[in-house]
Amino acid sequence: MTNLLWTMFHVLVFPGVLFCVVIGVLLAGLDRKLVARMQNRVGPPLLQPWYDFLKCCGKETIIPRHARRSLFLAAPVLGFAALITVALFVPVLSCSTYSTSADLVVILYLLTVVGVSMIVGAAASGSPFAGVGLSREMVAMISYELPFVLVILAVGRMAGATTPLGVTFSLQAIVDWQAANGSMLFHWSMIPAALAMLFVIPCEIGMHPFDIAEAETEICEGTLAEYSGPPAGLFRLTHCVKMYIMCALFCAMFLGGISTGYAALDALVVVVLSVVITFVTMSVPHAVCARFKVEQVFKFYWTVVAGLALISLILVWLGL
Amino acid sequence: MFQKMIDKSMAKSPWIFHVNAGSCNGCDIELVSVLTPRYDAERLGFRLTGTPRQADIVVVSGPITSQTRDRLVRTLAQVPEPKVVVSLGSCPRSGNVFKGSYCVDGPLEKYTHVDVSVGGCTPKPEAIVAALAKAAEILAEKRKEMRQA
Amino acid sequence: MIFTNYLVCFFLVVLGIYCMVSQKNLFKIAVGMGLVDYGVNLLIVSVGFHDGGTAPIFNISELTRSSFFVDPIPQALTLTSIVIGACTTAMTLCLIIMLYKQYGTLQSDEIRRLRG
Amino acid sequence: MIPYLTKALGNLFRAPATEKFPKGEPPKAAPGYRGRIIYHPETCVNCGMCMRVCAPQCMERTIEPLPNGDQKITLTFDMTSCTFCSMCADFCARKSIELSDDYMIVGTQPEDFLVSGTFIKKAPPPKMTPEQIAELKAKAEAAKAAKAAAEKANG
Amino acid sequence: MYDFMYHFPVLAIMVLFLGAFIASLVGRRNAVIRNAVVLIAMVTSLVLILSLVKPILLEGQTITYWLSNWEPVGDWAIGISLEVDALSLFFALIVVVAVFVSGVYSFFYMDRDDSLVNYYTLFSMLSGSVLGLVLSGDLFNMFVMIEIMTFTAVALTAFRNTYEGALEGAFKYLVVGSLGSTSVLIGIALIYSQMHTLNLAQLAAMLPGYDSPVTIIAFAFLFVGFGSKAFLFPFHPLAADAHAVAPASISLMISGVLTKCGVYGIIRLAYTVYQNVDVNVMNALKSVCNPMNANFVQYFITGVGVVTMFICVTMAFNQHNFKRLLAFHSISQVGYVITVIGLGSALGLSAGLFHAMNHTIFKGLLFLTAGAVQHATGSLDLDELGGLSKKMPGTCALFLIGAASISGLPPFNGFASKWMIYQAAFQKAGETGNFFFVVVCVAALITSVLTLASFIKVAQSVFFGQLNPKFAKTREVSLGMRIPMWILAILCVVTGLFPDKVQQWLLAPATSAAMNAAGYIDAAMGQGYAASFSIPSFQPQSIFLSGAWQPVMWLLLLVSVTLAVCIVALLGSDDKAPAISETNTDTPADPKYESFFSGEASVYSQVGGSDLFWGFKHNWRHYFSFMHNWHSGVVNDYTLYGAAAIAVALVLCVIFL
Repeated sequence: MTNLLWTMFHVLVFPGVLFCVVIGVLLAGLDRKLVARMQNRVGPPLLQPWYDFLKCCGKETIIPRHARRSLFLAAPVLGFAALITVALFVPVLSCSTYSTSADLVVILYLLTVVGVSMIVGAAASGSPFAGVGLSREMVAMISYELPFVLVILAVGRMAGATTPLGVTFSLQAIVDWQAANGSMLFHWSMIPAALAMLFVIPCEIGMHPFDIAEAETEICEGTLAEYSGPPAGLFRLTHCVKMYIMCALFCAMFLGGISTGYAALDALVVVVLSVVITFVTMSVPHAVCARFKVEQVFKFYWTVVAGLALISLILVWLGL
Repeated sequence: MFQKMIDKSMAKSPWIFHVNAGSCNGCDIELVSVLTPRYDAERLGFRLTGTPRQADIVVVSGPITSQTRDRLVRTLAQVPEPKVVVSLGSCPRSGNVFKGSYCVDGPLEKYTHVDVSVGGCTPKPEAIVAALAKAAEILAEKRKEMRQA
Repeated sequence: MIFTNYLVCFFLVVLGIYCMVSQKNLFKIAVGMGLVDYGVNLLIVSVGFHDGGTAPIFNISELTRSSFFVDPIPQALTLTSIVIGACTTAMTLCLIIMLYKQYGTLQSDEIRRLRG
Repeated sequence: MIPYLTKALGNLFRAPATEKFPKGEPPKAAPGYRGRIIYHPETCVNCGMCMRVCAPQCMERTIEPLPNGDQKITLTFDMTSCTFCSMCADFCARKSIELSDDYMIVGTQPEDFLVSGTFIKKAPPPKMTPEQIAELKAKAEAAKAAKAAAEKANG
Repeated sequence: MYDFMYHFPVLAIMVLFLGAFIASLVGRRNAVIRNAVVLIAMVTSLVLILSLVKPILLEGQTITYWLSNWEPVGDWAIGISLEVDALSLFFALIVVVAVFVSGVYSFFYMDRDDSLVNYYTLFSMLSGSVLGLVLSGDLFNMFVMIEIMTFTAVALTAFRNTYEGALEGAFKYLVVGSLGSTSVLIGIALIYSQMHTLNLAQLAAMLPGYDSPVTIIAFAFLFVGFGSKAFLFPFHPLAADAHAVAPASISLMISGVLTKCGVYGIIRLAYTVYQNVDVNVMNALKSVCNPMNANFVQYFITGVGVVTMFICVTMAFNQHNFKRLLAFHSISQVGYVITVIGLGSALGLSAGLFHAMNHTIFKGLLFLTAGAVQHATGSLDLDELGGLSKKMPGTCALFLIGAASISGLPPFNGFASKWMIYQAAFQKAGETGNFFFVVVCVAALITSVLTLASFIKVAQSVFFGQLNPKFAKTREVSLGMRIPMWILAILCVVTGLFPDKVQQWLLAPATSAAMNAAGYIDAAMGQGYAASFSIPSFQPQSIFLSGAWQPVMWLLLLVSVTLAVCIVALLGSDDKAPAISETNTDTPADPKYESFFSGEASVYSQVGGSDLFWGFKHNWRHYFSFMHNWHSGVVNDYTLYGAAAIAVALVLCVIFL
């Protein structure tokens, strides 16, 4: 009985819904504020994403005639649930609740489930704008998948070179390895992989320069064209929480070594680190460059970013 | 308690959907300039959305020409319930200099109840910000009425 | 092992494959398939012959003057393979007839609706 | 790419260039800004030039005859159909229309946009009846005769 | 108990052939009897094989059945034998289940066709021959079964000969298929010339130590022959043409079962008969004689697998026909299986077998949904279909389960086997330190994303979006068609949730049986036979994984998180707020529920088919146009590719082995 309670606690509070939502909302709010400040304007209050979510909850949900009711309403919940499950697996620096029950490949596929839930939601809404949005979301997914996979293999190989198997995908093993001999970022051969991962984060979340799927100016909010009320709010919340998850994943994979005494302080360190990562990877590109065209995103990721990741994979492979 | 938070947050994050019912683009430019650093409507939580489905405030600009009339009516119907209609500039309210022409189909009042309107042939951005702020309050009240009803 | 048999088999198979690849007329392709089949059947039969060989069921002790003969098993295999060759040719011809009825031509260049 | 980057990062440490408007009071408009119309009814003579010259016909005039022949004229300007071209102000001989620099023309009810003014226009003196004309004529001749006599007297 | 089971393998095969014979006799006049006969044949073979599971899979016995009792005389195999060990039973299970499901499906699917007698005769002959191939222990017997299988498959592909392109697809399949079978025959002839026996067990004993170029050439021929049956790289256009035109239940049989026979042939060839894939077997044999170079065989098989996998997925990307797209995907999944089998490690083989089983299940499900769509609407063109999920909700749900499991989304079985595949590929890379296997692992991951992309394209252009007015009056297919689909769907989910149970009961015995050549030989030829030929006895390799994956735990988390989210959502909206407004059909003209068209009245504008994924296709347009021309559709070209494949395989084998 106790571990059921403990599970509920984990799911609902610490690495689960409450923690992720709070940190996610703060990160998103901070991101919008920083972008505004970089454009020399005041920018919304810090809790703006929370107000957006609450306002969406207050609105009425319209289900269009061509939409499939059950799938239309289930898609956001499925996406959010899969995302929180990823949150449970990502170790917060040293301690993690369930990181033994899954590894990087599972996390990769759970993030695909989150993307697919948005795509299924768009398909179920039956609007042509959503159709175009869904095809762009898929192209974005294909484009960031190659570098993301190369980074995972590089990290797996680096952390697992000594294990009998020659490779490890389990995040716990990666974090322990970093605790033993210095976090991954300080090994020079891993720096291209870290850079590639920093590039992957905005495309995975769909932040401004790469948000070809929800380009409100081009295809009227793309995948969310038909969503109003609580489902739309939940999709936006998933968007914010995903920011936190990706930063936490980056910290776990590349900055795992640093760990203070106990969990609470670790969580704080992760939050600070993810603020820095958000600023570097999402706010600056958002303020500085315009939105990419669809095939530019694909070409950019499969040549530049994949090349970076490949360099570090080869370096790690040669045992450096 | 949660409902009160929602009502408060309605006023804090109203999203705008701009319908151009045949306007001469003077008011459209002014509306977009509201989001620039100088006037920065985003401080109050405003955000321009692409679809009426996610809109709270519908800003209509231009005399309702016969071509845009059906599209306007259809778009206004597609906005989810607690919605506020703002008429931008003098054209929607009265048709300005185009009043009485064969292709202008009368003031906006004929199609929906206009909550807030901004006078001025291209009103100043501050006027638009003031109007939007008032519209946000009306939105919160509408949500409260809807909840009580 | 008669070396000429293997040479003939080799040529038969190669010619058959060349015919299947180069000829545009469907009948000629069927002929090519037949050629390949005969080449292989000849190969299997000629595999059985060893000068001084015998069927695998006799062991050394019972060898008598009359027990020297060609290994019967490949011949059994060839029989089945000939039957199979016949069925293949029969089915090819049926398909060609119906294709002609439907497409009105025997050139394999025209019969290419499924592509890409 | 890089110049924007330096500009953006520089902005981070500068104060944002946003007005405090909804918090503070609205900034003043530029001098000579054509804003809301101010109507001085007392100088108006109801000549109708402004209505004739206004493109969007935003004026409305209602005239009520008073018992003593005067007219109570109210002139209302509809701000929502006015284009603020100030033609009416230029053509008004009496300078009774003036465009102020108040640009905050925001309202929810239609009345917020109506600027109106009423004045009473004296009726012209009543038309003279034939007897009054004859009487006046007689008075005029008498005055002329008296003046002729006076000239003769001091001749 | 043992001797009672002894006759089951041959009985299972004979029942199906007998069913074919009786059905053709009796079925001409009366349809019910014909269906009954076929059904009885299928059910009995299913029961027979299932009853064999306990002794063979769980207790690890091996049944060797010498036809007409020709026991080996003086340790020399004379007669034809059926040898059923865990590996062949594993494949037999897949075959029998697929046959049963597709048989039940075709009772309802083929109701609009005529001359069904021929259909059912050919169908049960096909299933009988496939079962025969999987259980047989004699090489020539396998060849005969391959021939019957090819004939019946060709005839069934051309069954609906009025269908546009059916005859053409069947003809191409026959011509190039016969080329493949001939290369198997040549291989058998060459082996017989050296070994003078065709019994698999005896060959397995004598071949590894035998050092002569002829057996190497025979290996090349046999590999290409079985590869052509599994539609590997140069033979894949055949499958695309055959599937696109065959009835759905037959395309299930072809893609689910025929390809598995090709895979079974390759596994038997590489693991048991030649034993040249396993590196430690090679080292063990090194002391005795110079065995084949196992590394090359691994690279060769894995290379063919990767090329097949990648080309077929990209070819599937801009297809217009639903079934043709599924065909290309089924070959790319077979490419996955072959890639992992070529690795030679125990984990690799068990991942391959697991994926083979999963592939039959979810590919069968997808083909049956394609059949249902064709049965209901009559067209399979992705560009004109659309919005069918309103009219056919059951089929749409089934399609989603199938698509989710083929693209490897976590709760389904596709993910479990793909996860093992990545583990095996990268573990092999880690062990040998060779970068080639990293490329293999990356290619596998990218192919999985491309599979996901093309199935989202199919979902959007067939089931979601707006309904084409042309198909306005489509109705859901009959329940009889949906029950087999539901069986497959439930199998999909079950194997996805309990992969460790599947691994323990099905995969471990099958893998150890495949690797345990010595056991295979001793079962057939008597104890000690393998030792006499110094075949290394089998040390079971332990399978340990470099990551962790407990699906049940994951599912528990997902359920609890969904509960949490629902609580939050319910908190938000109370009853008075208009929670969800239903589309009331009484006011059809109410624009509120029209989808947003930037104001326009919503006319029919379906976004689907070829106008999806513009960004990706634009970047790869040169590659796609080259591939489009390369698949020219002319019979001669395909035969040329086949012949070229044989030539390349020969040259490579002779150089490296």
